Amino acid sequence: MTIFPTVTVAGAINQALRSAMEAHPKMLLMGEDIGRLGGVFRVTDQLQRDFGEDRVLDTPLAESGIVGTAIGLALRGYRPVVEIQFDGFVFPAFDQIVTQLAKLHARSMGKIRLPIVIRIPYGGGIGAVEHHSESPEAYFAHTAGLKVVTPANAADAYWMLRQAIDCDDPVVFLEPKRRYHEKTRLDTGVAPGPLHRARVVRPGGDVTLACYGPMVQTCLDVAEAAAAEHRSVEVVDLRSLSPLDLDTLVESMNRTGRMVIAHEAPVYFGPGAEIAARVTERCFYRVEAPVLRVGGYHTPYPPSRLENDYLPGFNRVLDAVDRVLAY
Amino acid sequence: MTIFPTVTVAGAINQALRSAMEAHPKMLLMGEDIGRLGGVFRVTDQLQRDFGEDRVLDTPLAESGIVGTAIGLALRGYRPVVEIQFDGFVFPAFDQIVTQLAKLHARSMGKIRLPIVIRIPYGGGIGAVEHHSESPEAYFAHTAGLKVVTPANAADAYWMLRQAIDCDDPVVFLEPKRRYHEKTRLDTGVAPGPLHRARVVRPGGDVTLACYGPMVQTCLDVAEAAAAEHRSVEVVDLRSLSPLDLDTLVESMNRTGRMVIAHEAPVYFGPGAEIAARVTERCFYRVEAPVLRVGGYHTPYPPSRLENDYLPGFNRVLDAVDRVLAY
Amino acid sequence: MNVARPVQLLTPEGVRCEHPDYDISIEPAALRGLYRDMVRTRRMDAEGTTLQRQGELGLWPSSLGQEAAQVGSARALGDDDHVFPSFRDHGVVLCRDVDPAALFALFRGVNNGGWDPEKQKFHLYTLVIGSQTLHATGYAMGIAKDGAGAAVVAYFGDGATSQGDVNEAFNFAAVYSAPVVFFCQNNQWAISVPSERQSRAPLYQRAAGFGFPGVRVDGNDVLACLAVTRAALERARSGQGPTLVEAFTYRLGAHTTSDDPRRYRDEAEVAAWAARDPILRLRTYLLASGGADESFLAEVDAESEAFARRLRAEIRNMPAPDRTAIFDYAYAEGHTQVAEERAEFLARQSLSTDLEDLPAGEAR
Amino acid sequence: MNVARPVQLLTPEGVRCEHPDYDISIEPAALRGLYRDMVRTRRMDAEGTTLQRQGELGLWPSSLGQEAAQVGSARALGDDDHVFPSFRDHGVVLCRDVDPAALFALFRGVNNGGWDPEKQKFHLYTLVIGSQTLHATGYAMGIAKDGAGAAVVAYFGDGATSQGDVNEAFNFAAVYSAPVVFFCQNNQWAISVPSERQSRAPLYQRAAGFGFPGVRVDGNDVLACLAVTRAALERARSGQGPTLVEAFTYRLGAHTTSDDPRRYRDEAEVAAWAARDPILRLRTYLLASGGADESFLAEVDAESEAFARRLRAEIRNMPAPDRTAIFDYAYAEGHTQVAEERAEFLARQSLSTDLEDLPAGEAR
Ligand SMILES: Cc1ncc(C[n+]2csc(CCOP(=O)(O)OP(=O)(O)O)c2C)c(N)n1
Ligand SMILES: Cc1ncc(C[n+]2csc(CCOP(=O)(O)OP(=O)(O)O)c2C)c(N)n1
Ligand SMILES: [Mg+2]
Ligand SMILES: [Mg+2]
Repeated sequence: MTIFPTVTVAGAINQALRSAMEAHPKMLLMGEDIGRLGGVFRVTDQLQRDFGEDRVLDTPLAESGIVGTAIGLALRGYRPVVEIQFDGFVFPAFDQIVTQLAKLHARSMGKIRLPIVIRIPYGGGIGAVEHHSESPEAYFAHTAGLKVVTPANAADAYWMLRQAIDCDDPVVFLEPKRRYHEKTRLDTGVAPGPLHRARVVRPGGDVTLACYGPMVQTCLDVAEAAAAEHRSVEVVDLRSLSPLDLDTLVESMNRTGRMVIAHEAPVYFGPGAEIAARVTERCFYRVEAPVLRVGGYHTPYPPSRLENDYLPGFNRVLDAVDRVLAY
Repeated sequence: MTIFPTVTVAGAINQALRSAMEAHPKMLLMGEDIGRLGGVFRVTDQLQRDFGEDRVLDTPLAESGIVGTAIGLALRGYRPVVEIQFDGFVFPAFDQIVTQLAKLHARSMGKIRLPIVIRIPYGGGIGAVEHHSESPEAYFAHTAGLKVVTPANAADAYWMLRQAIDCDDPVVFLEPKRRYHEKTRLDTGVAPGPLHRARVVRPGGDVTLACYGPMVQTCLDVAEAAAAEHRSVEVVDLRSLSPLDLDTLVESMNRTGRMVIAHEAPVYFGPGAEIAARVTERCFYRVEAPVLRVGGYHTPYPPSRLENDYLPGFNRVLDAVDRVLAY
Repeated sequence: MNVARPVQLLTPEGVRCEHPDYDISIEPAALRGLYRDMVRTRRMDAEGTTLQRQGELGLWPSSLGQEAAQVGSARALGDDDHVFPSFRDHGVVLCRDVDPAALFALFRGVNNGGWDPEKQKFHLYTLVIGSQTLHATGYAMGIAKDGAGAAVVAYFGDGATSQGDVNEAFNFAAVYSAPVVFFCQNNQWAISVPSERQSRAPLYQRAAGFGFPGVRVDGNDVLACLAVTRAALERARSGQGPTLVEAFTYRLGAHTTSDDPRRYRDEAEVAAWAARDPILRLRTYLLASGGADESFLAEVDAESEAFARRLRAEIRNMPAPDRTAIFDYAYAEGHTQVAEERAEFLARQSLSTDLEDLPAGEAR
Repeated sequence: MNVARPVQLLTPEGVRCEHPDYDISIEPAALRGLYRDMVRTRRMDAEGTTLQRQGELGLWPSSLGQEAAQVGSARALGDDDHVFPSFRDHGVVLCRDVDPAALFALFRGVNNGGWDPEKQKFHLYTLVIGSQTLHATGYAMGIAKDGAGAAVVAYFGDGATSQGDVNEAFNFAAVYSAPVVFFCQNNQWAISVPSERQSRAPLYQRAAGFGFPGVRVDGNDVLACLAVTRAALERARSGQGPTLVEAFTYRLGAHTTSDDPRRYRDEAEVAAWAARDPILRLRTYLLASGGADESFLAEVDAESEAFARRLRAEIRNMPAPDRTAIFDYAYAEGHTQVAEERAEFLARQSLSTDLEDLPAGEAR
């Protein structure tokens, strides 16, 4: 049996970018400080050195400009992978993303394809200053024309990014920055499955705990703790928010009858609402409790000394598991 | 008994702006073409003539600039009411709205107040070209720090706008443009209730039909038609999306046990999801059917000759009412 | 402020004049071609307004008065050059041989852009003011990477220059020395806002602050527009980077068919500009220089009339769009939830029309 | 390209020189004040870096090398003038008498801005690059409406000039003749991107394209920064509109404590700029001109040291923020769902610490 090497999430993304650059001669990397510096998280380390300034572009400091010119490059046949330096800085590009990137395929009745990936390190928990800890995924998932995915571990980071780059639709690729340094084994030979498929990462029978990105490890910890109290928690890593793999969730819910959804994004009008509404509808005669949501509050992300209170941590998730089981 | 005059929704907004300008000497109007022209919908007709160019500003064509300078003016003690010409053109201002306008009160720990209203004519059904028919409310409702309201008739348009202008929080005020020319009686003497309160606009006992803005009249028509088939539909006009008046919905749901939510915004990660999730949780032992949602599809808004197929019209809403009753 | 005189090669009276930096030598046949293009553009534009009045189109933005700017610049384009239009560039549509019916289909609400942008080398109309300037710049960056000797023209209006995107495009184009020509039709109005309220400096001067040249050209002089754009394109193709061309012209009509310009501007101003008609100017010169005679003019008129007639018939008989188009183009590679919505849509109504009649709004 | 020499009133060698357009007559006491401000700024900045290394702060962006630009411009401000800073303007913080502990609280993660912007006439730091330039412009428009003879200074960096917002601010300011001074500290780096890659033209030239003057000043010359900003503020207050001041300086330190500039720039370049130290320059002049003696310098050093010591103690003992602050400032007039969340928060944990240990990231 081959033992595959372990890599970090950040390292896996770097590897994915490197191998995709080799596979796609028209692929480009664009972003602020991604070249010489290798990105503020070093995710693009050495890529400019190895692929040149013509393919790895340190852009001017203007997110709308980055996404807008990436669209133009894609129209010319290029395949740009754009880095937004932090979650909170994607908003200057929001207009280009929502009114142009997401709509051009439909606007042209299918004649235009925009195979653009927008990589965004997202989420909190790194003790950062304002705008560096946000979870904007609901804005993108609500936007027709975009696909939205997020890996939770290094192997998924590698493969999902490769698949996102291969995809002819624009993909918002959300990277759980507080997990950048966590490691898993990576087999670069075989993809672990399709891009938009959810995955049961821990089977269980009493309650389904749906999550994605940075929350997956937290939820696995919760499941472990709950097991000690003889509660069997099934953890589902959604991996894709748009489209959603409802079938996997429904199958799980039909077994457990109970579901908790955990994410860092604010609960209010947030991702969990869509999942709760759909799962409740699909499993109506099977639900034994309302689908409970745990997530950020409807408040601006707080200063970092308060983020552990704001973020849905171990305790709040476990608490929701207890509550849903109490129905 | 006084008979109050009838006014159109657009006329009521004009009156509200006029009387608020008289009440608040520091109030300003800002936007593209709102002065000489009186706005592309004539909503600000004559206001520049009567209040001068110093208080009614025809701005340069730059939405981020408009909202950004409005923030500065508010910091200086002014009370700007900003017009975005069409729903689809709010996105260039999205960064200023989400990272600045929504957060400055929190950022300053309450020292800054930004009493800014952003008026946006929204929704479809007017046979317009692209970007002129969108319903972006979910983006704003998901954004902590903003309030989001939308009137469905002229009396509410008048009063809710007056209340929004009086409010010290930033308010996104969504105007149902396809209802601009519909009339109701308007009593400018007495406010019909608080800004963020939902209203039962037609009582009923079999099913609750929740809606807002342009869909309220559609839902009233559905209720009327359903009555002919001896189905008693209660129509609730939400009026406010952030905050939500859950109590009114829960009270209704506890009576009917069934709910349909209708809005023009895309269903996917849309407003109905939040309402469905909350109502289901609050009324869990009372729900007799899943909360059903009717709204736009997860596709870019189509060309106008297809918009009647895209928009949730009379038939689709009635259909959902039938379906929810069939559980 | 020091403002340069616009480049002119044909006076408003239709007399050829010289310019130290720009010259053009042009055959009578080519001159006649420009004239034909402009007349056709005007006729098509009039048809758009008429069809809107008759309810065949939802909206029409008139290009009246801007024919020289559009045709002059478009005829400077080489076969490999690419165009990123705004939403009023009907003259460029014609010059790029885009099917005019595809353009009318957009304003009829049949689609949001029916032609193939890559095949026509003419991107879709962009309604979010200024956005396309960044696409044009990116496309030009791609041309440079390809080492292709081609260039891009981005069209936009005076109002668009206030948008952040347009300024970001100027900067990206300068930084990457992208082969793009920014062609700004300063028609002096952005709906109701006159250009002197949109900006304090003459627009062509904006370019210098980003490190590339800007030039103001008489936008009602088709020869000057052709010469200046041609020079800018050559500069771009030879690796010297972007140029901003400000074509100083005038929007003679309403902003769109929904607009009533009497609310905000003087008839006298309009009349003064109507007297500087770009088509009249070329006609005078053509006749005076012997480049064409009255019979040619009549022939062009007849031909344009026939063209408009054919177009009108085609628009009137244009089939309704396929209703599943709503779902079919949302994603290139499909989307589970959209597929479900599509199936539900088909199942629910088996393609019967939704009964509700939505009121049609007038203003937009 | 024709680039103006930066305005200079003190040579790098510390010798007074003349400039035809700007002059300054300044008392020795005021000179000593500028010196004290700069030394204090540098000392405070060093303390920020130290405290970050010790884990007391999450992040610190160093102002090292930019003291003259910050102090010179800030000391030009009148009492009624208002400042909109970026995020590295620690020298301006000190000159505006903002409590330095409030600033450190931000980088400690205790709050996102603890001072009262209106009282201090100093807005909160803004981390979304360039956004504050629009706020500054709007504020200045308000001043003009009030008829108040005051002005606004907006601080931002060379990188910020690429943002759409900054260019929109330039345009709004010009169109409304707003009394705002755009003070750009061109420290030649935006993280790892050198300013010549950020823009093709010298930044001060950007202003002309929007219709207002731009001037480049030696950003390491505190007298020149003072004189040029003072003139720009006077121009603004007297209704002549905005000015762009480009202070040509250098970021001697890392971008922030998370950054490693050795990955992208030459030590030699840094060394060359270190030799042009703004504090050294003024010190040389002060001593040579008899404006101060060694004992004054020692006194300033001691005083700054004491200041840093007090500050350090204060930061170390700074109480943790109130946990309900998360909810208390989301809305001015309350929000039902937030109130519910707050109640649930209080009920659920009765203020016990969440057990989960989140890994602290290094890079940000
Ligand atoms: C981002 C955005 N904001 C507002 C509008 C509404 N709008 C359509 S055209 C127009 C004026 C455009 O003026 P200009 O750029 O001069 O072009 P012109 O109409 O004169 O051709 C406006 C404000 C829009 N389409 N996009
Ligand atoms: C909109 C936005 N994009 C990206 C960033 C990340 N970022 C922080 S500082 C910085 C560079 C700023 O450069 P400059 O404007 O020259 O200011 P300086 O750091 O030199 O003071 C970047 C890219 C940000 N804060 N905001
Ligand atoms: Mg115009
Ligand atoms: Mg800098």
